[in-house]
Amino acid sequence: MLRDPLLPLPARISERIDETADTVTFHFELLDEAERKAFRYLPGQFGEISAFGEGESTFVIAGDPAKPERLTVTTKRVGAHTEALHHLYAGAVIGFRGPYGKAFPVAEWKGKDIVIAGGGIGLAPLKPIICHVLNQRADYGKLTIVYGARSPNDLMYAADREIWAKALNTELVVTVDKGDANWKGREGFVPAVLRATAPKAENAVAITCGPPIMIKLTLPVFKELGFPAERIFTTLEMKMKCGLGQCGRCNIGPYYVCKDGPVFSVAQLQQLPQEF
Amino acid sequence: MSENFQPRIVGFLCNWCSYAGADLAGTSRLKVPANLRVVRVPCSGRINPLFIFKALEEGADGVMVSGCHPGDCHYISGNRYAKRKLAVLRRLLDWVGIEPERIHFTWLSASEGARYAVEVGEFVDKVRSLGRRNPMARQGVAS
Amino acid sequence: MNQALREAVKHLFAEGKVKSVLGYREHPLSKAVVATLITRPEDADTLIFDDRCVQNLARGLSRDLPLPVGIVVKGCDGRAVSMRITEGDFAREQIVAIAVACPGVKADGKNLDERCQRCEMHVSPLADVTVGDVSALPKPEKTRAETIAKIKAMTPAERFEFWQKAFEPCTHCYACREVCPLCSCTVCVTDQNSPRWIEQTAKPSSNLMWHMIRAFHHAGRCVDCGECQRACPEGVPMHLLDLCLAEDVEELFDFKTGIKQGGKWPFLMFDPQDPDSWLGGPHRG
Amino acid sequence: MKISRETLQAALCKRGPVWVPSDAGRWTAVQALPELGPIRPRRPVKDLFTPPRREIARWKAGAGPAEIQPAKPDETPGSVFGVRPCDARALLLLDRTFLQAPYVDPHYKARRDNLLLIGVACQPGPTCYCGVFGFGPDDKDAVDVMLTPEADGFVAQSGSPRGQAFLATVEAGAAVPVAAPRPGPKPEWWTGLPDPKALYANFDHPMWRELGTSCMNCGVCTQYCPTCQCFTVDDESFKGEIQRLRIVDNCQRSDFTRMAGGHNPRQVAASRLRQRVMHKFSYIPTQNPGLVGCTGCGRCVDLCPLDRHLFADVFEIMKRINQEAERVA
Repeated sequence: MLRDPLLPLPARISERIDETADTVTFHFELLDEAERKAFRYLPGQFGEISAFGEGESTFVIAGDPAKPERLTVTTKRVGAHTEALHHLYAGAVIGFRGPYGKAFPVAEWKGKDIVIAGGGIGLAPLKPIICHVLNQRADYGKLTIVYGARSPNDLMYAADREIWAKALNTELVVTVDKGDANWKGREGFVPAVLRATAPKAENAVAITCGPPIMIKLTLPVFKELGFPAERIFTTLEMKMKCGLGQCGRCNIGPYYVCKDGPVFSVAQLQQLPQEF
Repeated sequence: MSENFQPRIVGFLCNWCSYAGADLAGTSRLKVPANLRVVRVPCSGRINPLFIFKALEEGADGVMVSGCHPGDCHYISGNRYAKRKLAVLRRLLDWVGIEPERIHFTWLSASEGARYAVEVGEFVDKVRSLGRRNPMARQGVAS
Repeated sequence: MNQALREAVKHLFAEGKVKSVLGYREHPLSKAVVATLITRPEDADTLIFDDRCVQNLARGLSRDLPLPVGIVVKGCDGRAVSMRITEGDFAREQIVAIAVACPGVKADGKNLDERCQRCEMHVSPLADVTVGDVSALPKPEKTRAETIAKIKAMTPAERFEFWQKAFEPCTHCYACREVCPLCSCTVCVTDQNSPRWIEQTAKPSSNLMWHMIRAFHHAGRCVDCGECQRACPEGVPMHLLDLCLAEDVEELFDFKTGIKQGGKWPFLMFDPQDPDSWLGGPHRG
Repeated sequence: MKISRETLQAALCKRGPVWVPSDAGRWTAVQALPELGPIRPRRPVKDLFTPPRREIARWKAGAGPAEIQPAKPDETPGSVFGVRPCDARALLLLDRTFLQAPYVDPHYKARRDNLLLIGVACQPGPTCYCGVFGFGPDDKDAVDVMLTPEADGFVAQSGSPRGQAFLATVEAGAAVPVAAPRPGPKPEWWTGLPDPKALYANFDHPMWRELGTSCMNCGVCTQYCPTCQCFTVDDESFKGEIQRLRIVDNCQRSDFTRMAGGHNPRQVAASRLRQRVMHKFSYIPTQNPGLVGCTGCGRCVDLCPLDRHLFADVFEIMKRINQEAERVA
């Protein structure tokens, strides 16, 4: 029998990590063994998470694509549904359906340098790329990660960052807008720090994600550094309810972000109406 | 509706007078019917008519609202605004066919524990005497 | 009428009293009367007013329009504009009311609308310019009391039954809200989801909840333009409930919406003499 | 062939529930075929296939994951009597959304597979404009059987193999010559469909803003549109009973695209009106050559509280765009 594509699969939270005051990362596993074993996803794809009884919302899968049994989402508390999610702890059952959307074309990036600029919770969709590159280290050139947050308390993925900092041929630059008494790292906004880091654009791709204002200011820096629009990628956030291209709300012009995105190159975005 | 019918009542009590009055009734070991579930609000003026509609929709048979005596409001005049809102609310309920007697309003000070017990008792009896459940109460998720 | 209206509007533009005017025009293709915003005096020649001008344009007022904005108002529309000024949506000087003598409109193209049959306000109480002959306007054929008498006569159980049936076709499209000139909440209670006061889908409980809240929010604010009911694609008689409450508000607070400029909405004030009897006992029957 | 009302009624009732438009214009299951009004009913037939409130699953709060009960698609065979060509054509558009692999909606599919569409030719009203889209009031292309009312029954033609098979099972009346299809009505000002690419090229035209001032975004046009399919997914609960629902939604609501964080790409009224026009007359035709997101049923014209004629508006836009283009040339 046909399965209703809107029907969520039950999954159990295996670990909850409170990243910041309003951001929580959940690791979870699908309960059904066959489904769990068959599940695969690619960096940049997303899924719909349900806190049962409170509806659904869309999150990018922020885990390691090489370990698809362990799914991860990072959620920020902004509305009724995420509020409900944040009341859940390890052992609780949530709903999941996915993966949806087009992934980052990581296979096409083989042999290239990878430059990642992320801000705040915008690091979540970029994490699978980092995991993927580090898993297949020999396939890619230098990995540069510029990650910024508002304050030291707003930095996410502390454990992951420790691993990335020690990874081979990887440069991790962490910055905060404003440090505190204990902060010994860099201060400054992502675009400025990116400019100072100056990764080379030759044979490299750039990926950015973060708050709209950060993306807006980061794109010119990439341009300055010599990245053509075809080699700068970002992932868009739009309200989505189905993830299937049916509910009709996430379109930009004739394209649905859930089906034709959420990953777009800047060259593609330039062709679209500015309605996002 | 039988004599055993136990109406469900939601009470919105103001923090400064009425809730303290209810507390006094408790500490004085007065008998207060268990039909009342109390929600403490900062002021009777804070009671949005939505609260009362929602209580009725979720199955309350009656709603008791209580605030400080006129002139005693902690926020000077919140209870007087409440009076105007509730006056219209009672009439609205009447127009849509829900007995306005299901809404009981009373001024109650922190020292009136005994009167609190009496008022609650009388209100429960009155709701019981209406002879039917609140027609607005939902029956299930799809109703 | 049309000529006088156009002259009046051109005059307002010439004197610099308005930067834009909200009015009615006949759509050149569909021939239906639609709302229009004109910003150039020469476009005044597209403006019309006749018994097809059923919409209440007060809803279209917004501070994003080139201000001061002129608005063509019938009696009920003018009350709505007046109420919006009272509520502080606009400053008086941002609005220029172009009052037209309105003998009533015909939504079906043949008969006078029910709302117009009981109209006591054929000319807007808010009028900076008046167009048309105000001396020859009809007297009301019906009263509000007559309209709501049938509800009054029912027992509580009958009333409940009546409204359950009346609200049953409601699909929660909220067209009634969108056309109401006084539905001005930034986030409507129907769109709040934390908590969710009104469930999104149509069912007896959510239908009643929506229409009760709608009526309550309009108590003392409804100007009896009846647009909600006209807009309703399912013909739900929700305006009847507004009328019932308008009667109560007049009786309790001696307040008639949008007639007098200035003053306060009765829920934003109180009188220490407000009687306690408001809160006790059945008030009817 | 000719078919009497009684024969048809018996055959349809034998098949299962017969859905017909009620007096209030909603689709209800009945035992006897009603007299239909001259024109399309108020509610489009999509209600039967993609209902405004459709359960996805239900469960009890606190219950284990195994107790999530998916809703069962309704596979009861039956028929829909009184489908008008405009509504039937709209289903072809909905098929494109709900039957396209890999995400097939089993509920929609079950209804499509099991309900026989019995069309009845209509008498177009003053706001109908199906002729614009190349079909008429007795078009049989999207229904299984098309009936043309006669004094004592109907003249039936099959529109699909399924319809042909059904007609083969009923007692055949006299064979009668089939009249030529009637042309659909067109507004007198109509001169041709707007060019989807030209429309899209004028995404930022100031005209949209002007049009926005005379639209209140009430969304009635979308709710009654036979081709609109947008929905939202949400839960409703009462005392521990929870339903996961797919609920009708519409692009005219300001909430439609507003994200939990507050950002809303279609914040202003004009952008939502533009979305509706673009979706129907540009996006759908661009991606599916030959299709348009409108079937000319005219409900949006009839029901608009502001008496707008969306199609006339599109036309006016195109006229102005063309004039401007000429002036430049």
